[in-house]
Amino acid sequence: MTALTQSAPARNDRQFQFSWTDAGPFLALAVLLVVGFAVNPDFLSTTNLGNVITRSAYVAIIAVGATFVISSGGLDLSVGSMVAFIAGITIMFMNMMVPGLGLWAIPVGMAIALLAGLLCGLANGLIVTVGRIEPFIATLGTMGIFRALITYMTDGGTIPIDRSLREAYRPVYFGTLGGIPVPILISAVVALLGAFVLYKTKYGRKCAAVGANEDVARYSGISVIKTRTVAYVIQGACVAIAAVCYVPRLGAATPTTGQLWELQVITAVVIGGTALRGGKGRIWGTIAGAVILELIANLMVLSDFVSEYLVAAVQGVIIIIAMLVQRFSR
Amino acid sequence: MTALTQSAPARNDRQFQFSWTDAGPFLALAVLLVVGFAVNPDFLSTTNLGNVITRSAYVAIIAVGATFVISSGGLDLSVGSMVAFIAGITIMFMNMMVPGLGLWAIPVGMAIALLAGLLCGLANGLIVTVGRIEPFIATLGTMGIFRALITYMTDGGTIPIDRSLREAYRPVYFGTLGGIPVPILISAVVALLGAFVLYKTKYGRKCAAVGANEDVARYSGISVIKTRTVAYVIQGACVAIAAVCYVPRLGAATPTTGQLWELQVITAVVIGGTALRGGKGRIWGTIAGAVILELIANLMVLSDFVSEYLVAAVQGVIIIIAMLVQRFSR
Amino acid sequence: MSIAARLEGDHAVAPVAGVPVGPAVLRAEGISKRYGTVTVLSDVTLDILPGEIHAIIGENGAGKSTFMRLLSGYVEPTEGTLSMAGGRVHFTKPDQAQAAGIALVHQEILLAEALTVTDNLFLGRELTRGGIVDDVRMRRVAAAKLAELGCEVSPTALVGAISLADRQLVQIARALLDEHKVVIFDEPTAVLTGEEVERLLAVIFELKARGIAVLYISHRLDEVQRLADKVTVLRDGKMVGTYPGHMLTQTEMARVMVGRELAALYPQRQAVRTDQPMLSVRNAVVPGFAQDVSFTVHKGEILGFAGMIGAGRTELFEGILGLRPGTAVIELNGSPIQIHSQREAVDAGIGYLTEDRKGKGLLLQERLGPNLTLSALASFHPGIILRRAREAEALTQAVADYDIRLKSLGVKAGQLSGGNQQKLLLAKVLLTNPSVVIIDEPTRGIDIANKAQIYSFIQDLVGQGKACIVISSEMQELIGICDRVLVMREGVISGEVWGETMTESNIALLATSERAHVAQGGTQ
Amino acid sequence: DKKVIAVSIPAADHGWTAGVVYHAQAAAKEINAAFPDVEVVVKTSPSAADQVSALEDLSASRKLNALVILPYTSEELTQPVKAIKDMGTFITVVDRGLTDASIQDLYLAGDNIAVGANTAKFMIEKLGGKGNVVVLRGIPTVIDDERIKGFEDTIKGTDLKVLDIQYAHWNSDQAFKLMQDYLAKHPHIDAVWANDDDMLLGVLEAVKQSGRTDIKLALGGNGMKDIVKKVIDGDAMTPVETPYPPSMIKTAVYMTVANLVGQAPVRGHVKLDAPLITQANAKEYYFPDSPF
Ligand SMILES: Nc1ncnc2c1ncn2[C@@H]1O[C@H](COP(=O)(O)OP(=O)(O)OP(=O)(O)O)[C@@H](O)[C@H]1O
Ligand SMILES: Nc1ncnc2c1ncn2[C@@H]1O[C@H](COP(=O)(O)OP(=O)(O)OP(=O)(O)O)[C@@H](O)[C@H]1O
Ligand SMILES: [Mg+2]
Ligand SMILES: [Mg+2]
Repeated sequence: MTALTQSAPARNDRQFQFSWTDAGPFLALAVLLVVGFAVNPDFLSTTNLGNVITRSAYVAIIAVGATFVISSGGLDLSVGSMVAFIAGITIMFMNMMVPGLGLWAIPVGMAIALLAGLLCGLANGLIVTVGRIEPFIATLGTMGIFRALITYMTDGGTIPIDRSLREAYRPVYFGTLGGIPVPILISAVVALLGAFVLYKTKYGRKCAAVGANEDVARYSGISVIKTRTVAYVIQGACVAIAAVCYVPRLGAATPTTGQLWELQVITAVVIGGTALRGGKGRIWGTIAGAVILELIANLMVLSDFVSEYLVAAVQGVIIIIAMLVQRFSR
Repeated sequence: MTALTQSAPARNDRQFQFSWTDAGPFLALAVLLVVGFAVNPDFLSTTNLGNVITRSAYVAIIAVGATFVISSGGLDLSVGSMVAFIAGITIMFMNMMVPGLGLWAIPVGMAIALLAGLLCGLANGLIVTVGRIEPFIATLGTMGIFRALITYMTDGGTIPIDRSLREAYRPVYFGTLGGIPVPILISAVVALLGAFVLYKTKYGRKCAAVGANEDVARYSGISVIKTRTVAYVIQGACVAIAAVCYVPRLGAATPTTGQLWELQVITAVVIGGTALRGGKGRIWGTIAGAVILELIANLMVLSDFVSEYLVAAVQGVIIIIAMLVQRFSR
Repeated sequence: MSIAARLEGDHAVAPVAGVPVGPAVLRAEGISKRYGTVTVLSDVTLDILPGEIHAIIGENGAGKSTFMRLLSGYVEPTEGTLSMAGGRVHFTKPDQAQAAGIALVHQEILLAEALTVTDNLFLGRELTRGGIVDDVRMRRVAAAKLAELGCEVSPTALVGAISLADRQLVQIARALLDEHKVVIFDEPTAVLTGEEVERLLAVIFELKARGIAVLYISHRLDEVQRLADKVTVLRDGKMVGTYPGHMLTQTEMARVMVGRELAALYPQRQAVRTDQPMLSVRNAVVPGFAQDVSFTVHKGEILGFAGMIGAGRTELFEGILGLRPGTAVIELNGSPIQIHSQREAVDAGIGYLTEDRKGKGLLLQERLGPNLTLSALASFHPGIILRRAREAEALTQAVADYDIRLKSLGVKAGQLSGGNQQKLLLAKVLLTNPSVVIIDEPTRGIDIANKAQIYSFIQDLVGQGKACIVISSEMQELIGICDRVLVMREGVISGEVWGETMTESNIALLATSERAHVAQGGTQ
Repeated sequence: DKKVIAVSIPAADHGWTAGVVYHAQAAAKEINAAFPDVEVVVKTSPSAADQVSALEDLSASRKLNALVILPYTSEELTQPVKAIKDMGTFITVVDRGLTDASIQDLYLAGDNIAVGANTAKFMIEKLGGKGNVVVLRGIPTVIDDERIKGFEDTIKGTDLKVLDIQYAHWNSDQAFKLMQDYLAKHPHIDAVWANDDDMLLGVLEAVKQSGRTDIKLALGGNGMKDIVKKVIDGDAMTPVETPYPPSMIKTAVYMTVANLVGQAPVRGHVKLDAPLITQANAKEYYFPDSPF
């Protein structure tokens, strides 16, 4: 049959295919680095880039989870307040356990954070899938709930982490391993795991199928409810990891922690090339997107051109231009 | 043709059909009123209801525009900062014109507001359609831009309206016509117009078609770009009307004006029964949604059950419950 | 020497007699279409005359639909020109072609599901009165147009809620709403049954009588034979030739299409049916669609389900398989089982091939491999990691086994021709290795050569000791391959035929009349 | 080589912070013009996390001789500021003290507790020690917390009763709505305290609309020019104001420069009082050109 002989080149085609869509975010990243260097040569210093990439780690970690949620056809607006809520819970528990457990309070607290993340994600997932509520509204609701809970926990103020834990916990944000900052390593691991699950496992397939066409997924024996709920649970786990990394950076949780991160996270995912209507996810693009956002903010600080009042405008313009470049470079 | 005789029963079907989905938001509204009365009898006092409905007028007016954008398959996150920006521009122009025009500065300023709204909407629309950028990201970008512009215009402070205009302008918010507060009248007119355009004109059909299935719309000779851009322009006009009503309320524009209104607007639209994925719009449901949101906030203050820290949580829970009730009452 | 054989060598257009002759209303000259490096059509030249029914036939993937889309402005040719009434035309958008008087009824349903039937019919050309859309009048016109086609859906129903057949009729009504010079039908009858087909054919003859040119694509060669004044055959994107319709028999058409002699359409029936019940369903109820349906299919048996459109066959099985609300007492191989979702059905060894390949069968934006293994994820990829290499192998195998015609294995499912999508879907369902296979409209859109192949597949399945249920609106197909046929009418089983009582007239009678007096049963 | 002074402050997200940005930029402009060998760089940040990022960015790209910072929160900024101090930078902290006071070379603070307490004292006095009060608080942060604490501690033991206390996010719009609702809920209110003047604007509008006469006092805080003007004009409902001048940032920048280029080392703690602004002294607190 002729189709068979034709198939070999077809497969090669694919392997060597260079996709502009996939390359888009990395291209935008490269352009930004060049522009940054032109604006301020310090921009490319190891310290500065190290700082920026380390900072982008939170959003990157959360955005890996968001890539699952979005590619399965969902959306999660609650991640920002979930970070605050989980950070609060973690600190509370660590502080509570410190008299009994000493430094062991840190790993135990981390485990609790993870558990809390999984449960928060599960709650979001169930409301969206079993409750069949538009994800935008459902997670807007839980966003309010998490935010209120952290406000309640802190009595409107802050929950600082116990002094005795501070030094021991610090390396999780400030430490390096083989010269690489720990948060970068953690986010790399999360991204690798995410990419593995999304691209190499059955679950990843299901996720994309559910996002692309619910009916087809259902008729293929895939549980839409289970798949999408698991995506939210993964999101919850990612938020917990981000929260655990976040705590040592600022040493406290407050009602304003993580505010508006949800928008950054979604922006990172979309800049990375994942479509908001679901069906395909790009983990590495997402990571690039997170770094891009942080670089833009950094550039605003390093450059002196822009009035302080207009920073948000310039950021908005750059993001729109980045998306345009991506669209039309195809 | 036999079909002519057959068509009659089909039409009757529709006219007497009672749709739970359509009734959902109004039902939720009714339940809320009853609960409210149970919690605090003052809730149903004319003053209180009058205040609440008047307050909901802004969100309602903007949400009418959002119903167009969303049913055409778009989204607009910039409306909140657009209100602030247009309010700022309006006040600036009115203050500038007052020496020359006297009180005529008010209507001229209103016209300028409308023009500004149309232009802002056009900008959003073109970025989304011609630029082919995901609406979420595009309008997140312009949201930052408008917010920065108003911050810049006010130097971070406030732009108050000229004292000489204040009293003349006040009735646009505080006045009544035949006993009904002016903002309620204005929002009713906007809703009527919106319903007319969405349900009774060709453009309304195009809007729904573009939102329901872009390909089908395109193949039917409908310009997706034009239709969706016009939806954003309508949104801009609605924002301008809301801004014009807003200015007399506090007599000033500040960088915090309209903050987070976009979320309220989208929530109102979705609670009203419009699907976020596009294809159908329900103007009257949207209005009910806007009133529901304001009533929930009002109820929180009037009841004494909830700690001030937890207000956001309870609101989130109520919104989720309202959506659940709507889903499962079908 | 048959005409087909005579024309095999030279591509000359056979002289046409007995059909109206005049200046071409639409002329395609030297048309080629390439997607990247893939050539889909090459150098096609065709004259379409007014008042003529011109059939285009060819194997799956021959390029028929592409050619039609090209004539009606949905795609632009890479080379070649179109002209109308002497003047060159160039369509970049479908509405330009429509304005010029060319309407296309798509092979795949192209309607907005969230809108009503009336809205879809009038999309982009709403009737207005004083600038206000005139819903009342539109609904009246819609009802009339639909009634003409024998479609009884309410004009205010949402398209997403009506059956596939009704959607197809809505789509046809849409094309007939305005007066056109050329109306193109791309497999309009694939989802229709007897009565609707007859009505459609009558409508087409009426178009012809009004001097409108009709282009007609179908894999149902009997329709082609009844309708066509001329038959143009495409093979691999190239013109084989144009023949006068009345001079070709169905066998000849098939031979010219395929380019070789065809074996018998229906495979030799092998007696493999046993009396061992494989799947038995008792008291199945699917609210609104089926009441109290019971049946049993045995090991080695091919059981047919016949019925008119709207009889509720699809919904019955979707209900049984947990795809929509419904209740049934199910026994598989003698032991009772519960099915709440398609997953459980697949795990129990029941495969279901949906009739709606575009909406429920395939991920059109996804490549072929992931589509192929989507139902079989659990069994095909043991563990959690995907076996890409195995998947690629399976795809190569499926492409060979099912003769899926494609230009490259890297294409997306949506880029396959309709018939080849159907074959991919069949391969997908069978990859789960089910012991009971339920196939809803197995050969919808499949060309005649591949039909025979699919029939022999089904035969092979039962030969391996499986049981097979075939739901089909083509009575001949059921008669050709089934051991036994159950006929449904308005949600209940109205009768059963086998052996010599399994005739078209008996099935039709059971499917339509209130109280059929059909001698049920027969001898094996 | 120029001496670099970085000024890190919150972004202008309501009136008071806008005032801070205004005064910081004014200070930078004046000093950059007056001292050719000093460069003052002002950076605003919209959140605590962003402020930490900005500190990192500023110190990664250049050597800072001094840092003037108005921290979002004490806890969260303490470690990052310490990291900069460890590089040998002179640290001036404004308003919010760090949790480790030894980091601060110079500390210039307003007194949020006093803002609440002084307002409360005036109310007790004016209402004769009893009455119904409703309170509007801002955004859940330490500043808001301290003001409320100062107020509540002071009225303890009097017959002043807080009927209601809710967040209005330092936003005049939300304050307007909240006040409308308070008015609907409580038939008799003697006094309103909004812990920020932005909110007071909304409160006054709502009271005016209701036409109610039971409200004797509506007080704010922060020293916004519109409110100070009311005090000057002898407004009956708002006869006093508590200052919390955003200009303290300018003072801090000048003091830091003095330390850097002047001969006099400036170190230690400076606490700005929050005395009541009354009609008598209001003119001193009135800056019509400031945005706040
Ligand atoms: N967008 C596209 N990109 C690449 N190849 C395409 C595209 N569209 C169609 N093709 C290929 O063109 C060929 C002809 O497709 P077409 O749909 O015209 O076939 P057809 O004759 O209508 O077949 P069927 O009878 O199965 O409907 C197929 O091999 C198909 O895969
Ligand atoms: N959305 C709907 N609401 C109410 N009744 C419907 C709806 N869709 C179909 N029906 C009715 O349900 C019955 C079965 O529909 P359907 O046409 O799918 O059956 P079928 O036998 O599978 O036919 P086919 O598969 O050939 O289209 C018919 O009586 C039809 O009129
Ligand atoms: Mg085809
Ligand atoms: Mg069917």
